[in-house]
Amino acid sequence: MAEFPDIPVLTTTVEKMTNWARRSSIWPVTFGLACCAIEMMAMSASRYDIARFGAEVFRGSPRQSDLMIVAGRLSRKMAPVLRRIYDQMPEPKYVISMGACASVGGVFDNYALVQGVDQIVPVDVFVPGCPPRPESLIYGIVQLQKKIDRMKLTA
Amino acid sequence: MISLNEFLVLSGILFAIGTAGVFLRRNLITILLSIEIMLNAVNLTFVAVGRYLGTVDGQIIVFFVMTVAAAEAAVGLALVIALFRHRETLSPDAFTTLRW
Amino acid sequence: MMPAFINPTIVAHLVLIFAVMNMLVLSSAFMVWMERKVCAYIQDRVGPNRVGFEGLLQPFADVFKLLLKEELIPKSADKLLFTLAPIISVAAALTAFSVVPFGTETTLFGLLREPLRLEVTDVNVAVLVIFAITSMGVYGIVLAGWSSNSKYSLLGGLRSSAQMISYEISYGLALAAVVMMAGSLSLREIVLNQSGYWWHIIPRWYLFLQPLGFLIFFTAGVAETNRAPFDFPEAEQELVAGYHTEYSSMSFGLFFLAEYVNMVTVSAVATSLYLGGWLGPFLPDWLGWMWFLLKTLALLFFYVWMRWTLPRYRYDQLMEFGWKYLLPVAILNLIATAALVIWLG
Amino acid sequence: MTSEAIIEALRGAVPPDAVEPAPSADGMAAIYASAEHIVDVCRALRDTPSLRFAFAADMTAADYMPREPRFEVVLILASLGVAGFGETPKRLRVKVRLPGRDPRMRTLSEIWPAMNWAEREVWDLFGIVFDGHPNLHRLLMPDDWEGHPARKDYPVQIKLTPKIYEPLQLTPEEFAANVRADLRQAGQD
Amino acid sequence: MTTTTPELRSETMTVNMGPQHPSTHGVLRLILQLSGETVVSADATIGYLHTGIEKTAEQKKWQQVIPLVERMDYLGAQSNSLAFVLAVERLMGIESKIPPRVRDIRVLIAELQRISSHLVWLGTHALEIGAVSVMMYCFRERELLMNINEMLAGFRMFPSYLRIGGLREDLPPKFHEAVNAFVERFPSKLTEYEDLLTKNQIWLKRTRGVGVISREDTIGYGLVGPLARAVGVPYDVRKTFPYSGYDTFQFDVPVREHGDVYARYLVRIEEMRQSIRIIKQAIDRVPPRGPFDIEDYRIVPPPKDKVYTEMEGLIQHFLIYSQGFTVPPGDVYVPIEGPRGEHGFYIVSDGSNRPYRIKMRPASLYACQAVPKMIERGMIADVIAVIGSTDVVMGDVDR
Amino acid sequence: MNPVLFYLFAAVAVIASLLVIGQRNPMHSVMLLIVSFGALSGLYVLLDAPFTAVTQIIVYAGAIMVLFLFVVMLLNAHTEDEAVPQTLGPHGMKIAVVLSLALAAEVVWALSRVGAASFSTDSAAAGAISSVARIGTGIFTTHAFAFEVTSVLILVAMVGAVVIARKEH
Repeated sequence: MAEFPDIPVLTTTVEKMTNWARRSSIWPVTFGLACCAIEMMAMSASRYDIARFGAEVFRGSPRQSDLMIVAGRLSRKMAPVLRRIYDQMPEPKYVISMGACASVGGVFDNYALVQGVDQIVPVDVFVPGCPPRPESLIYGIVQLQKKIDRMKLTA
Repeated sequence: MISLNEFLVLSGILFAIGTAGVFLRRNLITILLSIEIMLNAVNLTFVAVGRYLGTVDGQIIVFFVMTVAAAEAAVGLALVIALFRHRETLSPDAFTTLRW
Repeated sequence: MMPAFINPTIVAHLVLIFAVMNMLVLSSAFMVWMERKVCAYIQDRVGPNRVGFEGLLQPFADVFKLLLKEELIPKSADKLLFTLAPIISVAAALTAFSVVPFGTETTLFGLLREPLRLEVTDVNVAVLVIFAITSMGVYGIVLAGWSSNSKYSLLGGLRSSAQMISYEISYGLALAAVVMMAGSLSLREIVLNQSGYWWHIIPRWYLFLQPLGFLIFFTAGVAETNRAPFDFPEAEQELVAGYHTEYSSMSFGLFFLAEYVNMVTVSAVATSLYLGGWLGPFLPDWLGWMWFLLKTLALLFFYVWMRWTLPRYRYDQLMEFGWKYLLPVAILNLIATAALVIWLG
Repeated sequence: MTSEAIIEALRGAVPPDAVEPAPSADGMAAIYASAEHIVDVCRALRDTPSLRFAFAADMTAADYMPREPRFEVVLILASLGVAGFGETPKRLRVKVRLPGRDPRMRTLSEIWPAMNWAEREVWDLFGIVFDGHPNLHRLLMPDDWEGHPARKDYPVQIKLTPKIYEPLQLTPEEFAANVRADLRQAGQD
Repeated sequence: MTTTTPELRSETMTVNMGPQHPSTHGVLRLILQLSGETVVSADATIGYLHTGIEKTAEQKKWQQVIPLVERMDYLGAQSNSLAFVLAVERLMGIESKIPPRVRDIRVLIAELQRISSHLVWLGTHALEIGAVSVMMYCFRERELLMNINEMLAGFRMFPSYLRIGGLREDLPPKFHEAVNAFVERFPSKLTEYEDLLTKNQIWLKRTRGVGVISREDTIGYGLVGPLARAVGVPYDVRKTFPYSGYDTFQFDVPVREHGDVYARYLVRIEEMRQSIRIIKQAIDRVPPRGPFDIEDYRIVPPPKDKVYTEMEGLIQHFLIYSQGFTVPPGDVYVPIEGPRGEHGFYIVSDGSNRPYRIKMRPASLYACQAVPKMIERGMIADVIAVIGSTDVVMGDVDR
Repeated sequence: MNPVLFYLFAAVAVIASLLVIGQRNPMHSVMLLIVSFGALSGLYVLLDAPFTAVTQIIVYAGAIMVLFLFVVMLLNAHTEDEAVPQTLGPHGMKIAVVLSLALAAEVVWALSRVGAASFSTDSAAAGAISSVARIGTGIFTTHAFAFEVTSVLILVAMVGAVVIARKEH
């Protein structure tokens, strides 16, 4: 049986409630770039099933999503597009940089790629791998959930 | 107490508003809408008088008026689309010459 | 002396209205959970299981999160209509349920002086009211599509308006056939007309007299609620998110809610019209609402099942299907019903 | 079919100095074609019944920098061994040598539509101009990119801040309308 | 002030689809001129995934290029490396020295890769037409293939198991069991997908007569592989220009005539069946233990026991890993039949230990180029179906 | 009959109708007209005509106005066109306003001369009015001819609309 969440209605603070809601319902935007996107799809498919964490609702529109998984290598041509999609997302929003290419450029240290997506958008969690296994990405999402749990409303 | 008079006056006002719309607006769609207002003002009279006389004939006529309004809207909007295709405007002043 | 307006019947009515609206919202939350669970099992997955027992609290987390998110209104949007559109959607969805009876009369074990009917309001033209209110629901979608000033939204809105108009006719004709058989526009009377059994086994449901009508009604209902395989206005793979592409936060949540409430309403109406509403064996009368719930749930499950099994039609094929197949069949069904009614006297 | 046999089959359709055999390490037939006759050569290669190279698999280029002619455009052709697309299966590489200064040749996109994007890619990466091409814009790099990355004198790594914003693509009319709308809104608020 | 935007005056609407759109297979961007829902004209923009792999490869030693090329067409990773490896081997003239066992294993791996790629294609294609569940099923079966990859080299998507001159190492234990289990399980699953789609009326309506392209245009636009076979051009590199011993295997080339989305679907489904047939033959032929490279230690690293015990082995090991090996100068083009059609590598060597220029024939690029032609006069929904049916992989397009 | 409700609905109907013709944006006009129709529908309920009230919503708000919306969206005509010179001229507008007001005064005056005829409060009469069965009987007996003619009209309008709006190829 699943662990019962800590949402006693009266004892908890608003902050806990907020963080609980935000962490339990992370909707990613469908933003696949390259190889990692396939593993991202695998993550949502039967064997790994990200739905368990309530994060399977891939929204096509950035307006309705909370999380951008930058899955794959980011070219210089794509960088403004990525930034615009990030800007279109409503707060609070999170970014997971999936894979070596998105995080640091990976094996492709050359003219065409942005060497790390953190030059474009703020990144919450970096997931290493080329491409990372779906488990790694799920681990990344769990780390993000922990990070959300620590967030303060009055920051 | 509300009497038939109030209903008739209300429908008169609505009818006048509709007429004013046809006079004033320079947009075919708004003109069609104004015509709908006028038709509805008349409908109100029918229903109110029907209620006053205690018959359902008023409502039956309203039923027919609605049918006519639907037909009018369909044809009218088709005309609007056709005109818009030719002139790319909705101003009735653009269609004064009676030719394409 | 108690003022007249605090008599228990009125209070009970108010409580009932409050309860029905809340139940409706809750049931749509439950629907969201059910949809995610059922689709997960269909797809060999587990589905949400971390938030609450088997993920039951998942919809609530979603709603809380949506409430807490930033609300974005595009600069070029028509702000008034953009704000109004989701409200219209939800209002229409919630109102439509108000005329659906979901149980017999009850005096709450003698607490009330007059028996309380388990429905929000009893109108003698209930069927037409449902029809009218569903036809208002389209405005929410169309306005959302138009006011966003985005092309995908506009396409979604256009699709929706054309789709709703096309399917409303078949929807109405299927309704008319039932109305003819029952000889009443009141849903309560229609349900009561279905009481009893043939040969002591088969309930006298209109489903068995109107199998075709039921299929037409349900198909048109699926199209009206924009669900797969007719989910064109929001076809994700084509129009990103369709009419609500530009909506964020709770205004998107409201559309989401409206969609699920609409599904509940269509299923509830179908239950009343074809499946004998709250009528059923084994349970005492005052528990009839359980039958109602059960039947509605079965139909809702069917909705979910269809969505995760069937591919989506193409827009012109939907139109073709609506006008060339569904409508003629609905008309034939109506004529046949009329003949049957006359023949049986 | 060897290179010589192909040149033999082309004789008559193209001037004799337009083609010559090229070395090939893998035994696949290869010919050099001169830049000025490339269109005639290719048309003959496609249309001569005994050749019928209906399928242009790929076009690319190579930069032999200090050498002159510096560029070699390589066209990989095939006969599929299917009725209508060459009866016997065979392959051929056609190479065009181009100078380092102002490399240009005629477009082949009229002969094989597939070459449209391939030529754009070669232009994008090598800066080789294809005269008569319907739409010779950059294919892979951003439109405002400077230089041709696949050239040998272009570095593999460059230091450049990635661009984050790009202007929304507008026509002048749309831009003017936007400005007016902003003004109107400002006036109202 | 005007009433309408200029584009609406002509009653068409410009819609920009992508680069971020749920169903453009990554970062394809289409600019559609719509009249209502009908596509009047379309224009494709690519390059949003341009990675500069070919340029980067010029810096790397020959062996180091294999991981790079696997990431080009990331769904057909081992087809890429097979093409690359074959091309280099042909340039080095060691093609004939490759042991037959290695060839058979390569065929086996290439066919597994084809199934894996087709599964992702079928899943996304079905997803885009609205059959969401099929995608989940396809990924479920793909996991089995990923497991096999993991057995081979400890990596799911890009094992880099093929090496110039052979394989990285011998087959892992229980490899045969895993492949046999897959071969036994998969055909029934394939039938399951077909039950959901092949005769589904909605699927037929969405795919039949959609995205038709003529025979002449198909070849003119350079569309070979499944796209050509769907218009009745039975061209398959495995049959026409056999490589790696494909001529010793029994299999059919599925051909359909209509050239629409449905024909492509049928062709690929049948291709998966034929792949299973090839895999069965290959797995029967391959003994679990045996030679796995050419045993020429100037090209392949010597076995570990030699490195630890013999001076010569240690030196060879050191040389291979520090300097690599040289390839004679010249150029070569070797095509293979990848999941998306003719995959080929054009390689130029200047005689050093690094490639001078490599270029892959990007099958998806040409498919992408033809997409606007296939979708004109269609509807928006058809655009999605056509993109899905061409099976473009943006990594292959942009490289 | 509840005067509060009457004045409420009447006020909504009049104000919404005025705004309909006062709007530059046709989309807003359409929406306001729907509001006005809703108010009228409420008035019909007050007049014991629930069937007409519901039909009003179904036919007007549910069908005709959707058609308008569809056309407005299709033409994407955001605001009224001012580019075309007006043939009315600067004084034309004023004359039109004066004429409209005159018409309003005239009609109101004429109609209010009917005399303060109050409605019967007999619930049996009200029940007779609201009976759907009686409306149906009326349509199919007394008014059968008109009904048939209307159906022909609808058919003609349908064909006509299709012919007019069709694109010429």
